[in-house]
Amino acid sequence: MSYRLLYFASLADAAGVASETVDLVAADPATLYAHLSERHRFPMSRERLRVAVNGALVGWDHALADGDEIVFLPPVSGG
Amino acid sequence: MSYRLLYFASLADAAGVASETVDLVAADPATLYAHLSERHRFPMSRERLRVAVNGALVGWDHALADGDEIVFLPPVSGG
Amino acid sequence: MSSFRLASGAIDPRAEMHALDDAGAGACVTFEGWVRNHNEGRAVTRLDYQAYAALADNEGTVIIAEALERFGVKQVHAVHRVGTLVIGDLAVWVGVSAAHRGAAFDACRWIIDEIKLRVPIWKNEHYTDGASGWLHPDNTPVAAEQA
Amino acid sequence: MSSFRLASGAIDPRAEMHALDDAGAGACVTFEGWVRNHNEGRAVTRLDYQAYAALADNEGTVIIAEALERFGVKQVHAVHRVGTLVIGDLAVWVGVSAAHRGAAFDACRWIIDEIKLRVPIWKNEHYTDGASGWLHPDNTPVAAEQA
Repeated sequence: MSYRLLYFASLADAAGVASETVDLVAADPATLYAHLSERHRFPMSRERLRVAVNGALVGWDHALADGDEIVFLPPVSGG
Repeated sequence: MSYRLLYFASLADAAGVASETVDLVAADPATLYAHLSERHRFPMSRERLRVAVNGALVGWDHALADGDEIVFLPPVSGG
Repeated sequence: MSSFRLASGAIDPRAEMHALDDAGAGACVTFEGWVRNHNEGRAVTRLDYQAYAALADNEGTVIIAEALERFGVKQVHAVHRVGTLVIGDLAVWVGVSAAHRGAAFDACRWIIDEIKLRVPIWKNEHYTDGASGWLHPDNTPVAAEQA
Repeated sequence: MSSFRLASGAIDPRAEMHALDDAGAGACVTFEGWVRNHNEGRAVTRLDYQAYAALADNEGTVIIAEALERFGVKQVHAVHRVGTLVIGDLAVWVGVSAAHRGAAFDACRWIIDEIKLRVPIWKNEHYTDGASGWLHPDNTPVAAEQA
């Protein structure tokens, strides 16, 4: 399965890129985050984050499909 | 004693003038208002008004002096 | 530079905003009172605002000073129109700058409430049927209670 | 016309205000978030705002719709900057028009609270000592908790 990842804020700093395409097996965002967090040493545990797939917020057990765009959202600080 | 009166809103409509100078004996604004209310048929009792002398709010028992500028203030409706 | 004033011509909010500049301010809240096309179910065509200018300036200045003290905000500025206004015209403008938004909202709301309560300004509404009348602070007509 | 948008260039409040025009509105409240010269005791030189634009547009639009429904106001409009900002720059603008001022104040405050809570925008502060860092919603640094 191929996923498109967009990174923002501290996760982008940790990954060293703003986006990447990864090929790996992960049924849901929870599993995907576990893989990528180990790879990039993300500074936050999943409990602090929200996750969006294809532009909409979803649960961590959302079923991923090949080609999905996935964003892990750190706590926001706009305004 | 001579007093300068300025009238606003419904009191100006009742008096038919925006200002006038009156010569009469009135120790305080309460007495003065009683006189003028009878003369001009003001649409409000004194309890609904505030009174200012020479640009400052005062009590109804404030001692008036010759030449004072006196304003009876209807309930305001700015904003 | 915090202050209050009456304006006999149109209020320009962008010009008034400069009074709120402060490098330590992170929040700015403004209130604008506009002339509505209706009040108490009657269609309004225009308003006249009359003010007792000397006392209005004094009361307005006291309100500004009290707001600075009470809410710990950076800058406060307010302007109220007098004269004839039509639908959509800006009748009163209040602006507050502060370090944080909570104090800015609280102060701005308090100031417009106090202006409406204390500053000697009177509103005369003119209606589409040709009638007109002075209003009370709650926007009900003065004339009604004489009936 | 009520809406939300991200702006990559300077926000012009007077231009945005036109979205609030409504002949039935008697009150207009605006909030402006300005870049302050300090945060948490450190001197700030500039900010970078990063946004996940697709989701930010969606979330902002939902907030606007919720505000119209919840507060019964006339028009609601909000704009948030992205990119690099310096001290005094306008980071976010929220405007509400309503028949009466109570609803306008309540809606404006609720909207900025919700934007700060929900819209995917992140602030990176740069300090006079050359350091920088991403911030949490309460303006405390993300980096501190890693120490």
